[in-house]
Amino acid sequence: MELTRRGFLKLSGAVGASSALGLNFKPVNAYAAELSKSNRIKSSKQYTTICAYCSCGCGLICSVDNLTGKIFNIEGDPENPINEGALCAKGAGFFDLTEANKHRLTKVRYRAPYSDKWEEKDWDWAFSRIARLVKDTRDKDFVTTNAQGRLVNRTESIAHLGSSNIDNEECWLISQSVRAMGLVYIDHQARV
Amino acid sequence: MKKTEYIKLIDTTKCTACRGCQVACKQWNEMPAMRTRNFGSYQNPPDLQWNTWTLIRFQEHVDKNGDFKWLFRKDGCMHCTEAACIKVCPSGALYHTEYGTVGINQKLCIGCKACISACPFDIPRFNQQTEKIYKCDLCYDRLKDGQQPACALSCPTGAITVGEREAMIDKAYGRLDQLEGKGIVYGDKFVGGTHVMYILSEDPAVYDKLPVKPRIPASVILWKNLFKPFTLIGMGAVAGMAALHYLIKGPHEVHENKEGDE
Amino acid sequence: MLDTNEKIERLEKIIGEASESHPHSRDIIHAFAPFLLEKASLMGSLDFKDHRTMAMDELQFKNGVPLLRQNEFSPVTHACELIAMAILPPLETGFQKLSTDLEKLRAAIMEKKIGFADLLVSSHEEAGGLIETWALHEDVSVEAVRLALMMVAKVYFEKTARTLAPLIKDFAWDKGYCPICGSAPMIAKIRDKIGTRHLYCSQCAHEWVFSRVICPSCGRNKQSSMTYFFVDDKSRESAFVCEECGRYLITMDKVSDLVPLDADISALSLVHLDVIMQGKGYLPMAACAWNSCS
Amino acid sequence: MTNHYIDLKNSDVILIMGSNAAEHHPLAFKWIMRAKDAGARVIHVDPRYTRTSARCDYHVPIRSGTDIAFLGGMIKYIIEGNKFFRDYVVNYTNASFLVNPDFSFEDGLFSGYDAQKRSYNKETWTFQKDGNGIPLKDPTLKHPQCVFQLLKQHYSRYTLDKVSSITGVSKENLLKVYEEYSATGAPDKAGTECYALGWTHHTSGSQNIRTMSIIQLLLGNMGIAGGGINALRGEPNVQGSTDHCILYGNLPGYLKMPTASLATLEQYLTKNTPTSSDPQSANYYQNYPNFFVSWLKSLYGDAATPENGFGYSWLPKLEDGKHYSQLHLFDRMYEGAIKGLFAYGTDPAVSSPNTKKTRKALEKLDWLVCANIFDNETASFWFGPGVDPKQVKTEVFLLPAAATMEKEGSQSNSGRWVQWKYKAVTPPGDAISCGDIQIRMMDAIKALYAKEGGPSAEPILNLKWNYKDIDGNMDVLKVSKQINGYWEADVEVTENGAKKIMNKGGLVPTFGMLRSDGTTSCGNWIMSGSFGADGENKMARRGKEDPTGLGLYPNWSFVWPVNRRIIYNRASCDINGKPYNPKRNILEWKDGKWVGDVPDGPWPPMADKEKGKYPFIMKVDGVASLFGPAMAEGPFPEHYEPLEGPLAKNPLSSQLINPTIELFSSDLDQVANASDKFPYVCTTYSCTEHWCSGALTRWQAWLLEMQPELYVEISEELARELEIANGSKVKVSSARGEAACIAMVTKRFKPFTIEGRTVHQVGLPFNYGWLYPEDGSDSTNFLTPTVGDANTFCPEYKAFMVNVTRR
Amino acid sequence: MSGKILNMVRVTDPIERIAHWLLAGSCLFCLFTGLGLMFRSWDFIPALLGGLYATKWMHIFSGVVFAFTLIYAFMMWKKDCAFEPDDAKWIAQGGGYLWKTNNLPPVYKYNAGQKLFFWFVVVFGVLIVLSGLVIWNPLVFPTAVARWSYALHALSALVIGSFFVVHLYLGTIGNPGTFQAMTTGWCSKAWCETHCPRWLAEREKDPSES
Repeated sequence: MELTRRGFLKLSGAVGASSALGLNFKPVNAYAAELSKSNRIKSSKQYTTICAYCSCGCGLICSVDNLTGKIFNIEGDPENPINEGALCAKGAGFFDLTEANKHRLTKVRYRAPYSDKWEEKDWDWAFSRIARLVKDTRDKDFVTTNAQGRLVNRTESIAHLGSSNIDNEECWLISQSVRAMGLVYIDHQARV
Repeated sequence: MKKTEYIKLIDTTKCTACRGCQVACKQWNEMPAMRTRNFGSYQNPPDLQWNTWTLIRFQEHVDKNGDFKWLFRKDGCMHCTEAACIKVCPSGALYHTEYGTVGINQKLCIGCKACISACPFDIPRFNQQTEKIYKCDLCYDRLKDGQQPACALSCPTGAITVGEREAMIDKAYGRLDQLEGKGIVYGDKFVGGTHVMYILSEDPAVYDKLPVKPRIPASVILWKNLFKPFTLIGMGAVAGMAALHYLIKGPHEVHENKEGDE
Repeated sequence: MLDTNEKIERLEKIIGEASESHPHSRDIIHAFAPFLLEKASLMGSLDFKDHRTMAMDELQFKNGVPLLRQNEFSPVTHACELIAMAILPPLETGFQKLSTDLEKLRAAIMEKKIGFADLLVSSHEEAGGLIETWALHEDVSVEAVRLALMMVAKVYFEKTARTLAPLIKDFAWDKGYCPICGSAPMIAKIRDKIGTRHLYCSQCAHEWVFSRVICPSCGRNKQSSMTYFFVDDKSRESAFVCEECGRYLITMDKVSDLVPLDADISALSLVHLDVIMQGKGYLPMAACAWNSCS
Repeated sequence: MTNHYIDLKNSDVILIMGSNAAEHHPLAFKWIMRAKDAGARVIHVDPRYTRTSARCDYHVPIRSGTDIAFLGGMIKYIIEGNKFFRDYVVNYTNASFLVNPDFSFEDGLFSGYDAQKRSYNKETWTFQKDGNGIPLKDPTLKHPQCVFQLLKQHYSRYTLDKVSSITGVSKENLLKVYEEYSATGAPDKAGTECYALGWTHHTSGSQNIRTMSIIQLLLGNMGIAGGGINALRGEPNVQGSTDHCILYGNLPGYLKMPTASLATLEQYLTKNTPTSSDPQSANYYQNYPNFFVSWLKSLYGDAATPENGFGYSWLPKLEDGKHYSQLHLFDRMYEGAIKGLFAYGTDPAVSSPNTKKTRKALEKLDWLVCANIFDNETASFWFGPGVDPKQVKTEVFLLPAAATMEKEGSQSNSGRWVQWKYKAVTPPGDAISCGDIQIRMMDAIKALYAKEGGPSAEPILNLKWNYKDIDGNMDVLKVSKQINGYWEADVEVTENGAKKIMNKGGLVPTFGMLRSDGTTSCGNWIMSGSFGADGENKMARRGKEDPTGLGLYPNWSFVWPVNRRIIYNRASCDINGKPYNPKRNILEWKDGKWVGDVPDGPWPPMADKEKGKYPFIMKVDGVASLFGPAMAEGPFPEHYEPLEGPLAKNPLSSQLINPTIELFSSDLDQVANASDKFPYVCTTYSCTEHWCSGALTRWQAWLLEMQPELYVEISEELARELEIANGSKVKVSSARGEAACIAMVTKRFKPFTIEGRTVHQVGLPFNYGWLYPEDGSDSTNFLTPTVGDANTFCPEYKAFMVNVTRR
Repeated sequence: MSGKILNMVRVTDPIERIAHWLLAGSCLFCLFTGLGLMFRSWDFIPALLGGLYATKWMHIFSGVVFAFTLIYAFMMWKKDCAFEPDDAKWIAQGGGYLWKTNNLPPVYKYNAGQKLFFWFVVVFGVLIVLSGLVIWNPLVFPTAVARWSYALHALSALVIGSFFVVHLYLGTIGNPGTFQAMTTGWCSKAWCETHCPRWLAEREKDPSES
């Protein structure tokens, strides 16, 4: 891309040194200094993503404040040929799906048998407990051969309702792992 | 200092009532949502409220040759040039902005509610707690920052567009040709021309809560153009006559008991 | 379309509003204002054709070769003189400090002692040398010559770009440098309803659409290494920065079509962002008179 | 979709039937409006006048569940009016094939029906073949036994009067739609159909779509720009989740799930690899073994060796003829046979049919693992209305998941565009992505089995599961590349003449190179090619070039298969490769190669007798099926009444309901067909402001404010009859349950005249649940029956019988 | 309390005076704040009273006071202000204020002008109170009613305002010796002869009456 460096006339020296052209940079420097001092200069990053409502696949651009790490604006991705930057009512309200919506789940919740309230747990406890339940249930009801004596290796007492609201990679991981566990009752809302 | 006048054109023939504008308006102005009930229509909230400045009105209509039409109209302040609300507002809370729209300065509003009955379109709404009037101000703060109003920005079908006055009027009449004359432009023929204009697919009389010939109510004209000046003139004149009477006729003296005089 | 004096009128309005809303840059704006108004009128009055650059080679253009680079470029000399004569007086009013030098320069050009045209052609280094000799020869300051030269080049290329723009109207261009003169962008605007990014060329003021998630300077597209700095409640004052190549581009975000806009005036009124960005160690994508003058 | 969203702008006539595009696919509707602005006609056929109808040219009301009758009438109109595209039909469909003489159809049943098993024995549904297995054809389409004549004869019974009497559509409206849509039979005209759940939510849902396919084939609309059949699907990644197959009956890439009778890999492969002796039929599925073995290699990695049949024996085998869909799942759960349930990003307690049965079934679970971004009625079923937590033994885990903008990955829209998403922010609090959840859970399970062993532990231990990055989180690129496929060994490949060595660990550039000897592994063959050999992630491409100008955008993201934007696009050209419609030229055979969209295979057009191939390369005979024996209920779609309909007798035959649907018989599966206790036809749908079960949108105050609670839309005539005032409280009840809601009296529903008598239709949205808003309404699916489509078990939400009473 | 101190006559008792001043005071204050509300240019009024919002509420409160006192005053003075046939003659001659007349009909307690003033204030008072109530919360009433009550309110203010000026003039400098009727309550006998001869005559005949 060297082609573009050849600006016709390169003036050396940084902005602000106003001596040569006689430009008065004093108020500009003052304003710049004041802006940075009262840290009114924010910085953000922009990421492209895809809407999670209907299957049109409209492109979105999320602006994330570097300081707080939170999304502060979501708009249509102007280059996405499907929506060309426009969004529908739900898409425009996509911001309400981020953590700005106080109803978002943030803690692992657990309900003990016959209990009438949620308890908060941590991930490790949850995964070890779930693994235990899966193993016990699978081992107890595992069907190695069917009535005609054929090898079937089925786990009929565990079912998986996956989701068409998660990414392809996640769907594939679910599909592979439930097949490995021998599940046959596998479905999700694509059918519903 | 007069800047370019803007007009918001609402093309109801393109509107699919997705109500993105209702959400965008509340999002930008940070207006809370209320717990509404379903009262037998898609239209919700049921009417403009102090926290709902724009509202899609749903209307089921059978036209003259029996075809069913489902009409959607985005209701909200029409930003009249001759604004009845500005005329009656005692505190100057309602005023004409440099873009020709009707701005509202909440601080000045004393909650006298005179504008509510004066408005030919019945737009301003009152909030009991804050005792203030609320209505669409065509995103005056966004216009000052050179941005489009939030509803125009959010409209996916391009039914809501904002632009410079003459250009938008031409665009509106241009759109009529596209509709082979089946559309009607509403908004430039009364109250000095409104800064919110419609392209309607049916006759204005059909749309509910849309006046066919809106104008400043006669009561307001009588009140503000006649009685208001005459209060001063009247009292002034009478005071003047009294003074004259005093100077010419002098006080009406009491006559010392001349019997039979009276 | 607006005719020339309507355009000048609109430019005056923009200048007025800009100096009102950006008081800190008022002096800088007023320094360039007379020149910019003269440029606007020149756009209407100037009429010169450089037949060699009329034709456009589609294949080269598709491979990213800008119009003026496709074949040998030689400026129309009499046009340069004409431009110089027209823009030096407003520059004198704008830049008091250099007005004497500029007057001498104008005299020198009248007597054909200085030929701007050949300078536009010379490469980078030669240009530097030529300017020194002229400056010495006419004993004027180097900055004055440079400023005059830049402004002449600016007017010349803007007019060329206007005449050539129809040629490339319906061809896709996805490069970060100008499709007409190949220079880097001076300022960018992101529109509000459909958030496309429009880049303005620093040399010929041509405007073209470019992706928001690719760096115009180095072409990389790693979204996590591109940052937008902005003043907290002023979305129109922001700057796009590519951490990989260390370049920044002043950007006006969420600009609607409601308010007419002039790229030069906007760049001048946002020069405080140049100060901030260069303070953070980034380099501008394009060197302009006001952001890298010494 | 065969085409994609942007392609809608290229159509001349768009039939929106079985969809409410303006409300549920606004951006698709934008493209439909672009077509309308360019002069296209847009027709909306729907039981109810909706916001879509408001913007279409006209609306045709139709009774729910009678789409096949409506379309059957159009087939009759097209054939008898000679409006079909003869050249296309003869060359590109099996219209000319001669059918087995024993095949027959009378009084609603095809030959080979077994009433006990409620299924067909399909031997008679075959073609007559010559000596070396090539189907006999009569290109003149005159032979009485050719598919075309059988089709004509089959739909001759769908007269205007009969169709009008079944569907409730007036004869003028029928003729108006038939006339306008069949005009797209002309070569230079393109007609397309947009459907959604309105068509799939029926007992004969698949056949609805089959009927439209027949129409599109007769009119030559398949494979052309602005044509095809476009499913506007509801979920963001529904296409991706079905491609990667979280489905009981398929493996990633729509490979068939092994059944008990196929004990060995060879038996499985011979059964599932179609063979065709017609040299001109590409019969692409002959490469089935390459795809299946490569998938096994991706599942078990090095443990899958030729010796152990690549781990085929470890795979679970379905019981032959038995099904495991969501309907069967909850049926078994209700019987107490299912102890544990995973429910990721879904809310069956609202969206599954027959909610009372579903929620009772949930109470029988030992444990339930949910992963969601918001709490919903499924995770909190144990304190739902009428449930005493103290009686419910289920152990419930509600895991906080990351939303779409909090994780990197790819998502496929229903136009098969697989677009890459970047991670904008980290998820809030402890939330992690579903992928991380699955990885860390499977690690824990693998660890337990490694420690304690257990029945058939090999598949779990041998599962290839190395998809973590250095700090233990899911590395999405590793997963994506494994889906694309690797070379498992150094392999020599001849590529257009040149020999090349593909070294181990490299990325497979396209599924054409997959092999069945275990030297390649590929998680999903249709996604192979999503990465270039140089590792370039084609899903993340953002190229804006559109050389054809028809909105194909070949360099934007990746489209499976092999970036082909319009499926069966070879059918857009005549047999010599010249496009039928030069104005919309997506593909052309020019000097020895295809130019335009990625063609359906490199072979020359069909006219070239030795190297040329028929256009429909995935079909075993290479041509599209007017006669489709693969369907469970018959090669030609036949109108059957819904499971629970208003009529006691099917006007077209004595076969009232779809003979091959599976009937569920638990105590909560009552059905009340043509009963006067439930006299009104009812349908369910969503609304713009909410999305599916509302589990995401009910938590958003501004959306909830616009659609706060459940309502039933009833016609003014019915309201007058039942003295129900607009906005008043009413109760809608069916044989299975009831839903309290608000009456919305409207002109948008009109009573139908069915078989001479007035039948009213009502409709409710299904976006509400008891959890939030607290004083809101509950699930509509208390009303819907547990019955599904014969082929896909997609539940019949759209046609059942209810009663409406004041509350 | 004898009625004959130094040739003076008690014309008003304290209740009357209190009622009068309450009525007049509230009416005046209403007028004052009303004008402050009506004319934005008169911003000294809200400035004086602590803002327009405060002015509004003051206007409302004084309005309420005015309403009640008006009723009381009406009950009190309606008998004396009932029109008599002679009043027409009195009016015809302009009550002797405009030109010299000599056959004015003898006035009982209040002359026709005062009666007119009374009835105008009562009628327009009622109107202004009613329209004031509507204006206070217009949302309760149909739009037409709300709109016209503003106009009616302004009209009544105009009328009451004008009559007030006349009353002020005639009650003070226009008729010397009158003002104390409403301050001390005593007027000179001569005053009574001029202004209310018949009432005076009647009083002298029957001093028991207070």
